[in-house]
Amino acid sequence: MRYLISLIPVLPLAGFLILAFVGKRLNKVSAGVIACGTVFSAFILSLIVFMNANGNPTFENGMTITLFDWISVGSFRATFSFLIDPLSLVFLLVITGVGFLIHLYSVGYMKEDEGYNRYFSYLNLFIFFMTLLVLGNNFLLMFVGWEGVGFCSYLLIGFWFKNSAYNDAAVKAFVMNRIGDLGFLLGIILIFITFGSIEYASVFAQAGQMQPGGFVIIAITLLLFLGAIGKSAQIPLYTWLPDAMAGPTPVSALIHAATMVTAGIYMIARTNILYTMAPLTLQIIAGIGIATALLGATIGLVQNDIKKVLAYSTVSQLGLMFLALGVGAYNAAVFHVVTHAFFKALLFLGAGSVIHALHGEQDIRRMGGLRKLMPVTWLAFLIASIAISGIPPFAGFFSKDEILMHVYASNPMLWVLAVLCSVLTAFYVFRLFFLTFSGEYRGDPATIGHLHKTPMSMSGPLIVLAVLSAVGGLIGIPELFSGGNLLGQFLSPVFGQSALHLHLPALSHEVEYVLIGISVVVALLAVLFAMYLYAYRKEVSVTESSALRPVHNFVYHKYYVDELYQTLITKPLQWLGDKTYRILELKVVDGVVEWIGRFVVMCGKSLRLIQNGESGIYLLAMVVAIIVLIVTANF
Amino acid sequence: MTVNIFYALSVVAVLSALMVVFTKKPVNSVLFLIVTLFCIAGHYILLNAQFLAAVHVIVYAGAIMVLFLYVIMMLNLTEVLQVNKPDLLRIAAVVSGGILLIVLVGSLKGLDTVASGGVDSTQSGLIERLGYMLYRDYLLPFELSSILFLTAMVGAVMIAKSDEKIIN
Amino acid sequence: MDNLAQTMQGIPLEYYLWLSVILFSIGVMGVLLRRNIIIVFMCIELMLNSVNLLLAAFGAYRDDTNGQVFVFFVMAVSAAEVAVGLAILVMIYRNTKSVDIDELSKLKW
Amino acid sequence: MLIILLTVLLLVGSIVVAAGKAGHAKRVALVFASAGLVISLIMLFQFRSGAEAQFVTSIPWVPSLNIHFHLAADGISLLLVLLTTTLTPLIIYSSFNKQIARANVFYSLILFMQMALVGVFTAMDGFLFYVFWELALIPIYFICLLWGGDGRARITFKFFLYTMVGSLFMLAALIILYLHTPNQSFAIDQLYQAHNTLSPTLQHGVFWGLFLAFAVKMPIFPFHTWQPDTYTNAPTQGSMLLSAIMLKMGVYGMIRWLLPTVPFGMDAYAGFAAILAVIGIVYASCIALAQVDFKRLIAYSSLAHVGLMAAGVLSQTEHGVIGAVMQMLSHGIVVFALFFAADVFINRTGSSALNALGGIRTSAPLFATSFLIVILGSIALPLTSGFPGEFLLLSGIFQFNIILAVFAGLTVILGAVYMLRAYQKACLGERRVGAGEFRDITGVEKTVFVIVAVCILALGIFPKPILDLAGPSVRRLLEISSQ
Amino acid sequence: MNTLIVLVSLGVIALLSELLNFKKVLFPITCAGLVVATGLSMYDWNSNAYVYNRMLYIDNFAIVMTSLICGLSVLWFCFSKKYLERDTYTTDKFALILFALTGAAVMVSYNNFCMLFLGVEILSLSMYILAGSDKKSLAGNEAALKYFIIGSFATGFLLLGIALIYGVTGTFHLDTMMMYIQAHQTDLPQLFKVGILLILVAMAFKASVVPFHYWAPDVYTGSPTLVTAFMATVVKTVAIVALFRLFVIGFGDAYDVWLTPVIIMSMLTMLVGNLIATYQNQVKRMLAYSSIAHAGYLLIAIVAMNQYSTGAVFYYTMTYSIASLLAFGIVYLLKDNIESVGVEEFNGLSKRSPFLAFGMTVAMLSLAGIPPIAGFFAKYFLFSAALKEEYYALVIVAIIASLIGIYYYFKVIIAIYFKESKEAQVAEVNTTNKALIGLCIILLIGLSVIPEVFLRLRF
Repeated sequence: MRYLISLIPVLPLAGFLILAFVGKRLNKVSAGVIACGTVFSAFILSLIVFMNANGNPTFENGMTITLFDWISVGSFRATFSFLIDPLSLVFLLVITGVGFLIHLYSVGYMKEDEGYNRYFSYLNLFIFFMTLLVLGNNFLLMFVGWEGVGFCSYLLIGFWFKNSAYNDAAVKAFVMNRIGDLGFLLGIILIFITFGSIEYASVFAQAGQMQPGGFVIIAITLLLFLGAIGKSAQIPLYTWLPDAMAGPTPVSALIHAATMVTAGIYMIARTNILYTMAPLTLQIIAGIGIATALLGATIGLVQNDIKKVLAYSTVSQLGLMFLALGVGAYNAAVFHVVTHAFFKALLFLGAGSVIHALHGEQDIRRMGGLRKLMPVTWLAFLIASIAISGIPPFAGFFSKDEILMHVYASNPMLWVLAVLCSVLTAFYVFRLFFLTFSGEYRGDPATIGHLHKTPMSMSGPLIVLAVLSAVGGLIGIPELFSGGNLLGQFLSPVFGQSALHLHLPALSHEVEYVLIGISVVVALLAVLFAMYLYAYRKEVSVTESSALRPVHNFVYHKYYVDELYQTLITKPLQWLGDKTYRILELKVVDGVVEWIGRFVVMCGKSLRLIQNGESGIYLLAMVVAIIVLIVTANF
Repeated sequence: MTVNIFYALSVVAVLSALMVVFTKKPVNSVLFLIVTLFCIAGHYILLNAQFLAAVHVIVYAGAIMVLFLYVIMMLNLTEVLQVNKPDLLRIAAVVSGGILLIVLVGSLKGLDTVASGGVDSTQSGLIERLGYMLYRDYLLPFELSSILFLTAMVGAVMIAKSDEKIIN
Repeated sequence: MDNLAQTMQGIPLEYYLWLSVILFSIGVMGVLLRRNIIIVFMCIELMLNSVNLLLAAFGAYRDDTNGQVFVFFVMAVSAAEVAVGLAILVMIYRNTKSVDIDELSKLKW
Repeated sequence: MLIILLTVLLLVGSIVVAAGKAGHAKRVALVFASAGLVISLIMLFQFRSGAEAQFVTSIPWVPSLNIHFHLAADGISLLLVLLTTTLTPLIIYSSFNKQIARANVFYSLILFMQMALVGVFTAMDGFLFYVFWELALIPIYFICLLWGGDGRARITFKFFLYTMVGSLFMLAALIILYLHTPNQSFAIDQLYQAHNTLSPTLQHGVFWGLFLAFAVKMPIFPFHTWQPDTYTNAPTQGSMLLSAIMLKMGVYGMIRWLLPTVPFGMDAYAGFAAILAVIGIVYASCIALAQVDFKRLIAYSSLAHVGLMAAGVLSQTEHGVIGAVMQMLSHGIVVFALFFAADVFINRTGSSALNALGGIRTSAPLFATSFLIVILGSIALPLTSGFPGEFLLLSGIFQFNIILAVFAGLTVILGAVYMLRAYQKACLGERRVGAGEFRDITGVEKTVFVIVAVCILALGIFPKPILDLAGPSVRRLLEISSQ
Repeated sequence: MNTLIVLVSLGVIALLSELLNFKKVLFPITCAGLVVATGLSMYDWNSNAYVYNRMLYIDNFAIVMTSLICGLSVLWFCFSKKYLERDTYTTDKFALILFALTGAAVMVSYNNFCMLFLGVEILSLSMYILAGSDKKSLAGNEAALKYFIIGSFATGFLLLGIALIYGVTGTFHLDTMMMYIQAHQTDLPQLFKVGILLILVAMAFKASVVPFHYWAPDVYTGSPTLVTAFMATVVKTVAIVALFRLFVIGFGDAYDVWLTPVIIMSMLTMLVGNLIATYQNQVKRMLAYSSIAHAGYLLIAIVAMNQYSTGAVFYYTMTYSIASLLAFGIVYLLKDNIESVGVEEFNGLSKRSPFLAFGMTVAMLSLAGIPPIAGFFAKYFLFSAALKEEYYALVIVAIIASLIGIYYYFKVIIAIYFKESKEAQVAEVNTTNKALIGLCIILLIGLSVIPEVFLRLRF
C-alpha cells in the first residue's frame, strides 16, 4: 500500500520526465498515451487506496509515508512524507479523476498544436505538483506543491509563448501568486517558531490545546490565508484568474477551475483547527469570501467572452467556498469543491468544444443556435448550468444548499447576500447558455459551414463529467433528505477536532425547508428571466439599456480594478525602479562615491599649487611652520 | 668696562648684520658681514675664547669672505642691482623674521638651569684644553671633517669646472 | 683673564642668548628677503655664526670646552658649505647668467 | 595536508599555465582545475562529520608574532572549497568556445585566483586570511583590466579601490583583535577570545572595520556601486569569478570572522547592519525592475540575493547562518549560469541588452529550457537549489525581527517579477525582425548547462547532505558568539 | 665601526683610481668593498658598544641599518653602472656616493650631536653636488640650488637646536641627555623644549616631512633619475633612522614635547604627500610625493615607539627602498631623461617589455602596500605598532592615505596594461639589468615570505 501511495505522484512525474527528455522523438499518439496513461494509473491507484481506506481506522487518523529527509536544520525538519487521510484522498480522487478526463479531452483539443508534447509534459508536471500539494504531511511540502502548481500554471498560461499578452498574463498570475506565497511562507515560519514543528500532526495537536483567539494564531492564520487569497483568486488578488484564460481551454478547466484554484480551500480545510482557534480570521475569510463571490458574479453578468464569464464565475464560486470556510462549514466547502470541480470543468470543457468548433471564436455575441449543431455539448452544458445554478437534484444544489444552511445559521445577512449571489450565478450562466446555444447563429457564416467536429476524446469526458455533475451531489445528501451525508462522515475525522470547538448552531428542519425553497425558487426565477432576455435574441447589442449604461460600463470593465492596480502598483513600481536607478543609485549612492574620488583629486590639484617652485615661498612656509610649532608647543 | 664693550660690539654686530640684509650691492653686503664677523670675534674674546676668536677671524674673514668676494668679482656681480621680491613677500619676510625673533626670545626661558661654573676656573677657552679635547674626545669628528672637506673639494671642483675645455 | 670674570658678572647669559637670536633672526629674514643668491648664502653664514656665538657663550658660562670644540666643527662645515654653494652658484651662473634665486622656479607643482 | 596539496597544485598550475604556450593554456588549466576538484572531492569523502576543523596544516610563518600558515576546513569551509573547485573548472570550460588573447596569462590568473580563494576559505589564522583575501583581489583586478570592456580602467580601478577601503579597515580591526588575544596570536581560536578583554567601544569599532570589508566585497547597500559596472564590464569569466565565488568571501567572512569575534559589536549594530542589508534587497530589486541590460540585471539581482544572505548571517540564528551557507552554494551556481547565459546572448547577438533579444525559444528550445531552470533557481522555486537557502534565511531573519523578514521577503515577489520579465523579454514573444536566427546551444554550452541544471535540481531536492555538513560548524560558531 | 674605515677608504680609492688609472676595476672594487663593509658591520652584532669616546653607539639597530644602506648601495651601484661610467667625473661620483655613505653610516649610529651634524652635512653636501651633477641641465641646476639653500637653512635651525640643548644640558651626548631628561622629566626648561623642536624640524626637513618637504618634489624631479633614486632610498632611510634614533636613545622620555607635533606631522605628511601625488603626471615627481608620504608612515613608528617599532622601521625602510629603487631603476631604463618622464611613457609597456612591466607592477604594488608583496607587511608592522599604543586616529588617517596612494600607483599599472602605446618599439633590457630587476622582484616577494627573519633581529 505504501508503495502504491508513493506511486500516485511519481507516475505523473515519470510521465513528465519521459515527455520532457524524449518528447521530441515521440509521436503525438504515444505522447498522449503516456500522459493520459500515467494520470489514469494514478487515478486507479487513488481509487484502490480509497477502497482500502473506507472505514479503515489507520486511514482516518492519517497514514504517513516518509520518503526522505528534505531540509533538516537543528530542530527544524521538513521531510518528503506523504499523508493519506480522508481529506487528501478526496482531493486526490478529484485531481486525478478530473485530471485524467481533461487529459483525455486535451488529446482531441490540442491535436493540431505544434507544442502538443510540451503541453502534455506540463500537464503531467502539474498533476505531480498538485498531488504533492495534497499529499504532503507538512506545511513545507504543501508549499512545494503550492509553488509548483503556480509554476505550471505560469507555463500553461503562457503556453502559446509567441503572444506577448499571454506571457504578460502568465507573469501576472505567477507574481500575484507569489504575493500570496510570501504570506504562506512567513506563516510557515511563524508556525515553526510557535509550535517547533511544521508537521501537521504535531502542529494540530498543539493547536488544539491553545487559547482561541490568541494573537499568534491569528497572525498565522492570516498569513496562511494570504497564500490562499493569491492561489484561489480572492479579493484583492483575483485579477490574474480572468487573465489566465489565455491558456488553452482544458488548462483553464483543470487548473483554473477544478483543481489548482481550490488549493486555498484545501489548505484552510487542512489547517481547520488553526482557523477554528482564530475566530477573527474566520470572520475576515467570510467577509472576503462573500465580497469576492458578489464581485465575480456581477462582473460575470456582463462579460461577453465565454471563458471570461466562466472565469468570473469561478472567482465567485471560490468566494462562496471561502464563505463556507469562514462560517466554519469546512465540510460544505470541500463538498462544494468536489461538485464545483465537476460542473465547472464541464462548463469549461463545453466552452472548449464550442471554441474548438468555431475555430477559436470566444465572443458569445457571435454565437447562438449551436444546440442543433452540437447536441452533446449542448446537453452537457445544460446539465452543468443547472448544476451550478443550484437547482435540485443536480450536484450543485446539495453543496450550495449545505453552504447556505451554515451561512444562515451563522449570520442571516450573509445568507441574503449568498442567495443574491446564487441568483446572479444562475442568471449569468443561463445568459451564457442561451446566447451560445439558443436562437440563431450570429457569427461569421463561413465558420459555421466548416464547423470542427467534436472528436470522441472530447465528447467522452464531457459525458462523464455531465453524469458526475448530475449525480455527484449524491455523495453528500444531507440528513434533511434522509441521506447519510457520506462525504461529511468520511471527512469527519479531519474536522473532528474543530467540531469540538466550533459548536455550529443547528437549524430546525422547518427553517431549512423554507430556506431551500427560497433559494431554489429565486434561482429558477433567474433562469427564466435569462431565458426571457436572451433565449431568442438575434442581435446582442453592446449595451443593455441607456439608463444602465454607466453602471454596465463600470461592471463590464471589471470595476476598473485592473486599471487601478496598474496605476497604483505596477506603474509606480516601474517608476520607482526607474527613478531609484537613475536618481538614487546613479546620482546619490554612486554620486557620493564619485564625489569623494573627485574631491580627493581636487585636493591634490589645489594642494600642489603651494608647491609653486619658488624657494622663497618654501623657506617662508618653513619659517611659518616653525613659528607655529614653537608657539603651539610653548604657549 | 667690559659691559660697555659688549654693548658696543653687539650694537655694531646687529646693525651691520641688518646692513648685510638691506644693502643693495653684494660687495657691500660682504663688507658688512665682515664687520659683523669681527664683532663676533670680539665677543669670543670677551668670552675668554681667544683661540676661537683667532680661528674665527682667519677662517671667516680670511677664507670664507674672500671666497665670496672672489666669486663676486669672478662673475662680475658688483654691478648687479638688487631685484626686489614682490612687496607682499618682503613684508611677509620681515614680519615672519620678527615674529620668529619674538617667539624665540619669548620661549627662551629656563636659563637658570645653566650652571654658572666657578668664575675662577675659566680655563675652557685655553688652547691646551681645546687641543686635548679635539684630538682625544673629538678625534672621530675631526677625522670626519676631513672627509667633509674632501667631499666639498671634490664636489666643488666637479661642479664649478667648466666642461667646455675638457675633451676626453 | 679677568675679562670673562667681569663679563660674567656684568652681562647675564641672557644677553648673549638674545644677541644670538637677534642675529639668527636677521639671518633668517635675509634669506627670506633677498633674491641674490650670494646674499642669501651670506645670510645663512650669519645664522651659523650666531649659533657659534651662542655655543661659545654657553661653553664659557658652563666652563665647558665642548661648546667651543663644536664651534670649530661648525666653522669647518660652513666653510665646506660655502665652497659647495659657491660652486653651485658658479655653475648656475654659467648656464643662466643670473644669480637671482627666483629665476630658478621652473620645477613646480 | 590535502588543502596544502590543493593550494600548491593550483599555484603550480598557475605558473605552468603562465609559462606554457597560449594555445594549450585552456586545456592545461582545465586539467589543473579538475585535479583540484578531485582533491576536494577526496576531502569531502574523508571528512568526518562534526564541528571541528579538519585537514589541519599549521606551519609557523612569523612565529614571533604568532602568525601561522594555518589551513584547515570545517563544514562551512569545505563546502565553499567545493564550490570553488567545482565552479572554476566550469568557468574555465565555459570559455572553451572563445578565443582569448594572451590566454596563458588569463588562465594562469584564474588558477591563481582559485588558489587564493581556497586559501580564504580555509585560513584559520587572521593574518593569513587577510593575505589570501587580498591575494584574491589582484588576479581578478587584472582579469577585468586586461580583458574587460570599454572604460574598464576606470571601472576596475573603482572596484579595486573600493575593495581596498574595506580591507584596510579590516586589517586594522584584525590587528586590534590580535592585540587583545590572550597570547597575542592570530590563531582563530585566540581571536575568538579577544572580546573578553576588548572594551565595548572598541568592539563597535572592530565590528565596523570587519563589516565594512565584507560589506564592500559582497556588496551590501550602500557600498555596492562598484559592482554593477564591474559585473557588466568584466569579461564573462571575470564576472563569473566575481559573482559566483568571490562574493562569497564576504558572506563567509561574516560567518567566520565577524559573527563570533565581537559579541558586543554584534549586539549593538547587527540590527542596523541587517537593516542595511534588507534595504539593499528592496533597493536592488527595484532597480533590477528598471534594467534593460541582462548583465546589469544579474548584478542587481545578485545584490538583492546577497543582501538576504547578509541579513540571515546578521540575524545570528542557526537558520539564518545555515541558510546563508546553502544560499551561497546555490547562488554561486545560479549566478554562474546566468552569466553564462548572458555570454551566450553576447556570442549570438553581440549584446546582452534584453531589448535586442526575444523569441529565442522558437529556435533554441534547449537553451530556453536550461535558462528557465536557472531562473527558477534564482527565484527560489521549491525543489530548486535556491529554495532551501531562501526559506532558511527568511526563517532566520524572521526569528531575528519580523518586520525585517517581511521586507526581506519582498525579494520572493520582486525577484520573480524581474527575472520572469527578463526571461519573457529574452526568450518568449516573437523573434525580433532582423535579429536573425538564434542558434541553439551545442557542445560546450550544452554540457555546461546540463551540469548546472543538474546541480540546481539536485541541490534543491537533496539539500540535506549540505545542511548536515554545515550544521555542526555553524552551531559551534553560534555557540562561541553567544558565550 | 670598521665599516666607516672601509667606506672612507673606498672613497679615497675611488679618487685615486683616476690618478692611478684603474678606473675600469673601480666598479667591482666598490661593490666588493661595500659587501665587505656590510660583513664588517654585521661582525659587531650584539656588541652594543660605545665607540670613539662615545661618539658612536653601535647597537644592533645601527648595525642592521648600516648593512641595509650598504646593501642598498650595492643594488644602486649595479643599476647605475652605466650612468656612472657614461661621461666624465666617474670617479668623483663614485667618491661622492661613498662619502655620502660614510655620512649615512655615521647618522645611523651617532651618539653625539657632533656626529649627527657632521654626518648630515657630509651626506647633504654630496647630495647637493650630485643633484647638480648634470651640469648642463637647468632642472639639475635648480634642484641643486634649491636643495642647497633650503638644506643649509635647515642646518641653521639644527645648529640652533643643538646649541640650545647644549646650553641646558651641557653635553652633546645623547645618553647623557637621556639621563638629564629622566632627572628633569617634570620640569624641562622651555629652552630645552625649543631645542628639541628645532632639531625635529631640521631632521624632518631631511626626511622631507610635511610641512618641511617643499624641496623634495622639485629636487627629486630635477636631479638625474638615479641620484633621485639614491635620495629617495638611502638618504630618506638614513634621515628617518637618524630621527628615530634621536627619539629612541635621546629624547624618548620627553615625549610631552615632541609627540603631538610628530603625530600631526605624520598625518599631514601621509595625506599631503598622497593627495598631491594623485595629480602628478610625471613619474619622478609622483614618486617624489610618494616618498614624502612614506616618510609620514615611518613617523608612525616613532610615534608608537614600542617593541615593534624598530623592526617596523627596518622592514619598512628596506622594502620601501627596494621598491623605490626598482621603480626608479625602471624609469631610468625606460627613459634616461631627467627633465620629465610622464606616466604615458609606461603606456603599453606590458606589450613592449613584459618583464619591465612586471617589475614596475611589483614595485607599485609594494609601495601601495598590497599583499603579498613585502610592502604590505611593512605597513602591517607599522599599523600594528600604532594600534598597540592605541593611536586609532593615526591609523585611520594612514588607511585613508593608503587608499589615496593606491590611486596613483595604479595609474601607472593601468598605463602599463591598459593604455595603448604610441611607439610600438620594444624596450630593450640587457641581461644584467634583467637580473637586477629579477633580484628586486624576488626580494620584494621573498621578504614577504620570511618577515620572521627580520623580526627575529632583536634590536
